[in-house]
Amino acid sequence: MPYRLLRFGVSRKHPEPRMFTRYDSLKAAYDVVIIGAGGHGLAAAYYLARDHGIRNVAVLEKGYIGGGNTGRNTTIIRSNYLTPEGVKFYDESVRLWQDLAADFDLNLFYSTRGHYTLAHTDAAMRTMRWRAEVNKHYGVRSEAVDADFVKRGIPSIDMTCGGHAPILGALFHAPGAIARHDAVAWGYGRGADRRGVEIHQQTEVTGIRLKGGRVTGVDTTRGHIATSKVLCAVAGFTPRILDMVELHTPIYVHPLQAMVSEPVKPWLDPIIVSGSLHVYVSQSARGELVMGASLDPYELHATRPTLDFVEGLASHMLDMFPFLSEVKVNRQWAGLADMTPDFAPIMGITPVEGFFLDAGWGTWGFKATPVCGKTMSHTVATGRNHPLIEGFTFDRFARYRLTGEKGAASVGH
Amino acid sequence: MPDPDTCSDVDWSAYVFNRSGSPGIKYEWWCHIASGFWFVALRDTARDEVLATYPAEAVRRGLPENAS
Amino acid sequence: MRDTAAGALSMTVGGRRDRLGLKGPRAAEWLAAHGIAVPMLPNTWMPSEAADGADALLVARLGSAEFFVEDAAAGTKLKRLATSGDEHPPGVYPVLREDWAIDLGGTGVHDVLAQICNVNFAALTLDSHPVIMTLMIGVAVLVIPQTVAGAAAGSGSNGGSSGNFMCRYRIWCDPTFGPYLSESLGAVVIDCGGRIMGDRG
Amino acid sequence: MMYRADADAQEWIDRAMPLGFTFEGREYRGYAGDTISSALAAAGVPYLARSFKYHRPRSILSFANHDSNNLFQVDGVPNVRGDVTLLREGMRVSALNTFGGLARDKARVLDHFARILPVGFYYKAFHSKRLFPRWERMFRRLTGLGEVSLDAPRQATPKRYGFCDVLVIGGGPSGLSAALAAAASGARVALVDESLRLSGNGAPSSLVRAVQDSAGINLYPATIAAGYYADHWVALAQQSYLTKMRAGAVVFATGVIGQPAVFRNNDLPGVMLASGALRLMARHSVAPGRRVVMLAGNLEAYSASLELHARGVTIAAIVDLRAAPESDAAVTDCAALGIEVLRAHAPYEALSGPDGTVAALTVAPCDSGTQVDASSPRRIDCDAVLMSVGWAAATQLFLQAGGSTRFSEELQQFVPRAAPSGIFVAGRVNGIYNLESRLADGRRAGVQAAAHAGFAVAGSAAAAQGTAAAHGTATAHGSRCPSHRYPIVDHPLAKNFVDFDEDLQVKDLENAAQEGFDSSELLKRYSTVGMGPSQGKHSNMNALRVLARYRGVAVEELGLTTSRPMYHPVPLKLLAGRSFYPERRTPSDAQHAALGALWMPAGNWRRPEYYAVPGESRAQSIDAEVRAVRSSVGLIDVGTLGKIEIYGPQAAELLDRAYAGRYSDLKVGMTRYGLMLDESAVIVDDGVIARLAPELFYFTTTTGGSATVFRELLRLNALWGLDCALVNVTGHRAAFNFAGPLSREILQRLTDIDLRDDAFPYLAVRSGLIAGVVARLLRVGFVGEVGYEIHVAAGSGAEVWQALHTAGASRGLRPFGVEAQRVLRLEKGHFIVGQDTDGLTDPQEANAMWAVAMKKPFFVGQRSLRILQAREPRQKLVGIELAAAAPLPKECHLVIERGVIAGRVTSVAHSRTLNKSIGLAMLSPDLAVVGRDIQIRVEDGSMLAARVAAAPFYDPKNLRQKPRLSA
Repeated sequence: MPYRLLRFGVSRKHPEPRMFTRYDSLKAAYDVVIIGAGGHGLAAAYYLARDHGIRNVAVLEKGYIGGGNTGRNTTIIRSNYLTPEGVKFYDESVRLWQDLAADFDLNLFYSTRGHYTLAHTDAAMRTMRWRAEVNKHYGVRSEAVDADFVKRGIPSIDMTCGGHAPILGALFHAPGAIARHDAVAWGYGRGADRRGVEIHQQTEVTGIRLKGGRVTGVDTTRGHIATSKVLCAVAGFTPRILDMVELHTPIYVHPLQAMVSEPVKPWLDPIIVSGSLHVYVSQSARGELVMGASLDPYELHATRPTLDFVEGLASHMLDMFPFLSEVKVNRQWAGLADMTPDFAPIMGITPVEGFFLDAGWGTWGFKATPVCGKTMSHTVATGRNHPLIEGFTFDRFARYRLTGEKGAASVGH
Repeated sequence: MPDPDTCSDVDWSAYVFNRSGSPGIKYEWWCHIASGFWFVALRDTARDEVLATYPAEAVRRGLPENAS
Repeated sequence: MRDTAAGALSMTVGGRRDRLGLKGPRAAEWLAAHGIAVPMLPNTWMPSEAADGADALLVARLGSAEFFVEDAAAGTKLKRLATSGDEHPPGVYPVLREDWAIDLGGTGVHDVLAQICNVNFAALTLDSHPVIMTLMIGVAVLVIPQTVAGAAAGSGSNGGSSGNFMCRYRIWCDPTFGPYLSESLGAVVIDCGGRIMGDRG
Repeated sequence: MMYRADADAQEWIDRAMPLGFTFEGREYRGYAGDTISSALAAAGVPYLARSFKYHRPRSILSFANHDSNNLFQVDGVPNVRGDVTLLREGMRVSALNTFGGLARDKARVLDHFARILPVGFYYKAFHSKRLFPRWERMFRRLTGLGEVSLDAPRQATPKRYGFCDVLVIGGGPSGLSAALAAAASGARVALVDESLRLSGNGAPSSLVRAVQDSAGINLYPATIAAGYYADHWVALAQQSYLTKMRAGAVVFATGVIGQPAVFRNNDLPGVMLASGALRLMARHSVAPGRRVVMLAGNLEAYSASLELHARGVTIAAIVDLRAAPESDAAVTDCAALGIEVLRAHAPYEALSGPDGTVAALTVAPCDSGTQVDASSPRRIDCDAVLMSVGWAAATQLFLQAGGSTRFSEELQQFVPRAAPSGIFVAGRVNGIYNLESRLADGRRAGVQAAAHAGFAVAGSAAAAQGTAAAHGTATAHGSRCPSHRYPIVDHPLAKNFVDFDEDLQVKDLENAAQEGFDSSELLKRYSTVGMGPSQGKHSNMNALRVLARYRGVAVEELGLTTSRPMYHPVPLKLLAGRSFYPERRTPSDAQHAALGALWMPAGNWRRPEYYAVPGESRAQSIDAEVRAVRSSVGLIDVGTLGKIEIYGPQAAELLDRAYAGRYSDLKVGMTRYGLMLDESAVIVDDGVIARLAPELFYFTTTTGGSATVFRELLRLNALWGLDCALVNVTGHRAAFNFAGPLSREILQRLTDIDLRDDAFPYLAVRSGLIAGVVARLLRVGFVGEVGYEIHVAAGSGAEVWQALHTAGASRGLRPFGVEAQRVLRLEKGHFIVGQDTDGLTDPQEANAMWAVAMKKPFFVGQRSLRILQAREPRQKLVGIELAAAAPLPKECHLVIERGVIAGRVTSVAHSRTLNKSIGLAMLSPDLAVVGRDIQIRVEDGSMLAARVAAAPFYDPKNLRQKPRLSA
């Protein structure tokens, strides 16, 4: 046992300070208002305070810290994307992830487990090769591997997937990792809080005031705030905020569901994804199998679970791992995903001066948490898009310059 | 759909890509897969409740904008 | 089919009967002109007596202007129609119907259907002669429930627990899905204690 | 110490049928009708499990399918719930997550480290980059419960759809009377109950019988309502199958869940819920102990004492947290029996004996807030402590259904506030405890539910006046308050457990709140309270009480965390069912198999990749197939292509708008390539469009695109309202491509159609008979030779394939598969949509502008394409060549120019015909110049030299389709 735990034994009172300060009221004005106290919003606040010296910041959250997609995703972290823009961006994120626990002095259970994206058709195999080659070009450790490699890496898997979808090979991405999702929000939140950032939970934004195309303030359920800079980091709710500033984007919202099994002794080390079977699965430190699939098929702004989802996912899980027949599903849930036509995010400055967007996070937002904080804090502080987000700008659709990430992100994770 | 011959490039790209992503009561195209029958449904995308359905002809007779 | 439908649960792959698909604004007219009466309502069917008094044609109306006609097992009417050689006038379009057909009937047929389809067949009202287009284990199908000749005509629900007569279902699907549907459905039928009968046309 | 009591008429066990089984390797005996836990308890096994975190000995708590400390490994199956799993002869049962067995579990030392393992301790240490991996390995050894055996077989269980008018969940008094009332209204009722037998749970046996005899009620005993889904769809998990029940209305008579008192060592084996003890006694005749202490917070404690006393159990004392009990017969009866009742007393600490089970309880005076005066606690020796201090309403499914609740201070439980349409609540979950009232509330809910489902009858008056109860003005008739407001006792040495799944003590929750996790959601996420296998069924309520006290707010202010399926965990096998995989086969599938086809998936089709010939390697076979097409004739099944007919006066108009090319001017009897774009000008599909008559077109789509293209065309037609109609004949027609220099000559012998060039030129379409079968012939050049696409009715597909194959056999015909076709079309420079193009490729980039009629007034994608034409394309699709000797790059290897990604190889193959390697590549425009040298990087990082070349590579002038070359 590490010594640092001994203090809990010796001290009569619980020696831990409060992580997040409770503020009774909002200030009249802030330099920056961040909408959304999820991982992205808190990370941006953290780096604004730490790297840019901007501490007069309010993070407004209509629910509770990390209660949105940060706490609902399946915690997979990877950088094996398809486009150069994507690969560079997520690779920087993975780099930041590695030092986050030390930064925060908080254990995030960041666990590098290796990530297999299974290919069941030669078309899929081509895409895996494409991704592997682009990844390697930017120094990301990915390889297109054959069936034998898969069999060695995941000895328990049924290589024929129940005879329905034989595994031809995979994209193996060694840096693929999982982390304790809530802790990431808490770590960024605590770090921001300690640097003077105010986190206001149960505070909903009801309007954004503009004057001459610039942001002048924010209305909330707890009163008005004056500010000239607003960062919108509310994946799943982005369109509602965009309506407040009359901006239009291609973002459409679909639920994304997931489910978790009862804990069983760890038997699955790597993270497994199958595009054809619409499954991704990893085993958490608690021994639960954390399972996800593709988006719900149509627009919906509610997190209701569906039976079809668990049926389909269970069936495909057993195709890969027939011996799990008796393992029980404990709980299913859903989050709301901001989808974009090219499966890439929409980030940075917008036509509304002072309104910054961190959106379009579809099914791939968690892994990008640190790099979004970095790049968006830079963008907010300087008013210029960070070089790493040039491929994700708001105006790319008007310019017919989409970023073709679809091949890597669909059932991505 | 804006008139392709008269509208600006910006208006057209907005038509092609942008959509109203907020929850609300919207017209949507739905297809009954087994019969291939297309119809338009008025659905509350906040509560996933279909409030009314119309045959495709109704669209040509004109439904509000976002029937796309 | 009678013996199979009236008694024990069984499935028969329905073989190749003559079929005719027609679409177009004047399809109904054309059928009438050739002595084939058509149902008034979409998604309903009716038996249409052939002139020679042979087994009735099955005439289903799939839409306002779409029809599906199947001859009886030994029927000749459609063959003669096909070879009669008269051209289809404008507004009448023949539709190739190479459907795969399956007959399902007997006690417990609804237990089988409940495992492959989300339609509550037990609650159908047969005297309205419904035609159902739905999905069965992932395949688009056309389904027509028929009371077995001789059995009490269906009034209200066609049984379930209180049913006092047998009901048989004729199921059509895209022929390229046929082998899959037959095999999968057959497995369920056997699980439910039924038999698979040979092709009896 | 528990033991088997004397036989009782009502017991569920069959003493005539003993069953042998082993636990932790030792042999035991139980009876048929026992569950694993009841048999072990009856056998006097002191404890059944080790707890999750501290590995403390644990035994039965609730005996109601939420005892996370009654999970076992049974015959290789993990996490089997022993309290509800029937015993079978020969079962091999062992405890979970022990190190060296249940008795001498090495991990039990963790119990002594509890002080330095506070809530969330794992966030506070172990994260040095260097050491984490080692810590993590340790964690992964310690966590998890049962073990999956990797060789267990797949179990395919059936799933079925169910239908009913009224679904009643819960087989207690209110559920039974609801079912009966609904059935009486004429509704078809389904009644679901968890327990192994429909015992009525205190209902009059006459009522149970009435329900069992009712024709209108289908019983689902031993069934778990696992989750509520939209539109009254409820997943019912049975032993061996899942029923997906669609109901017209749902009645939740889900009852209440006994809640533990929280005091030091309240987790000792022998400390259990009174409700659980009663179940054990009534069903399995297992007594909780010989001398028990009853903790009372409500009236049920007294009636429970009487029941147990009647079965020979000595009640050492009733320790009532309250100053005074109700004035009720049960109370006076207990007094009459001389049972000592200590009022305003609270349990302070349970003490364990040598075998680790409870041996005594110390109690102390307390006030109404359960603050104890521990100055001189009194010790009461006992071998069991039973808790009847309160209940938590089983509102999980009701909340899933969209119901809302409020916390009733009067009842100290959550009760329904508002119910969505078609959802009704009855009985104790409504806060109604008196039996008569529960029966009445059930009738009320049953009538209302039936009425909602369309079975209104006289008595809807009763329904109306009943509604009040459903909305929570209910009171606990006959019982002042069924639940104590704070059955939680502090102790300086803690070990007073709130959550038995996760080993959480009172201080853990207080400390989590102190760290800022002071909302119910954050508390749950940080402390993991309620996240174990029992999903908080006995911990959430007390955790809220602790948090409310800490924050000095009312429980109502905190609210419950979101409720999600599953109510009880459900095995993957039940959810998966048989799992069906629709597969399509072309009409000549059997012929391919007979010819040795090796299959590859194409969407849900299976297609021959190539035909294996004994003595040939894969490559040799594919080469031979290519050679046959180039030198004599080849035959390929292209029946998987989408096939669509469109007819009507405006058929041409629809095609002109939907496709990029022009078809209004296509002559009858001719075909034209069709390129389909989406509105952003991205290529989405292609095919060949034939005009059979002025108002009749027949055309093909890609194999993958057939369904979506047809659907989109239907939509566009509906949207535009043109006078034409579409028919998808993809599966109703077989199609083959018969191609090669000898194709015409051989085919002519099979058909009455004049195949001579002047009669049937390139790109023409004709109808006639082939081998006596009505056929459509399209003269195509996809593989670069004279070729005929032959389309016939599916029913004739097999015989036509056979006829063609036979006709060509003597002339060197080979059937060829997808691989050979890829090479052939590549030699011809044809791209494949989706392989050579990607999700963003427009016609300029694909060099396909020749297939686009920009002058048309409108087509899908035209306007966007105009915008794109105004700017330099990002990339260009071009041909590339490599020296024959050079190793072959793979598809999707990158083209690198000065260290920068400048494109990718989209198709590549070695062409024996041309004796070189050829391919297509998507290149940045500056490289896309014929003759330009490029570098291709392969896996190992080495570079291959290639050169941009003009495509087509084979027969660039298309002479083979010209008359003068034809045979």
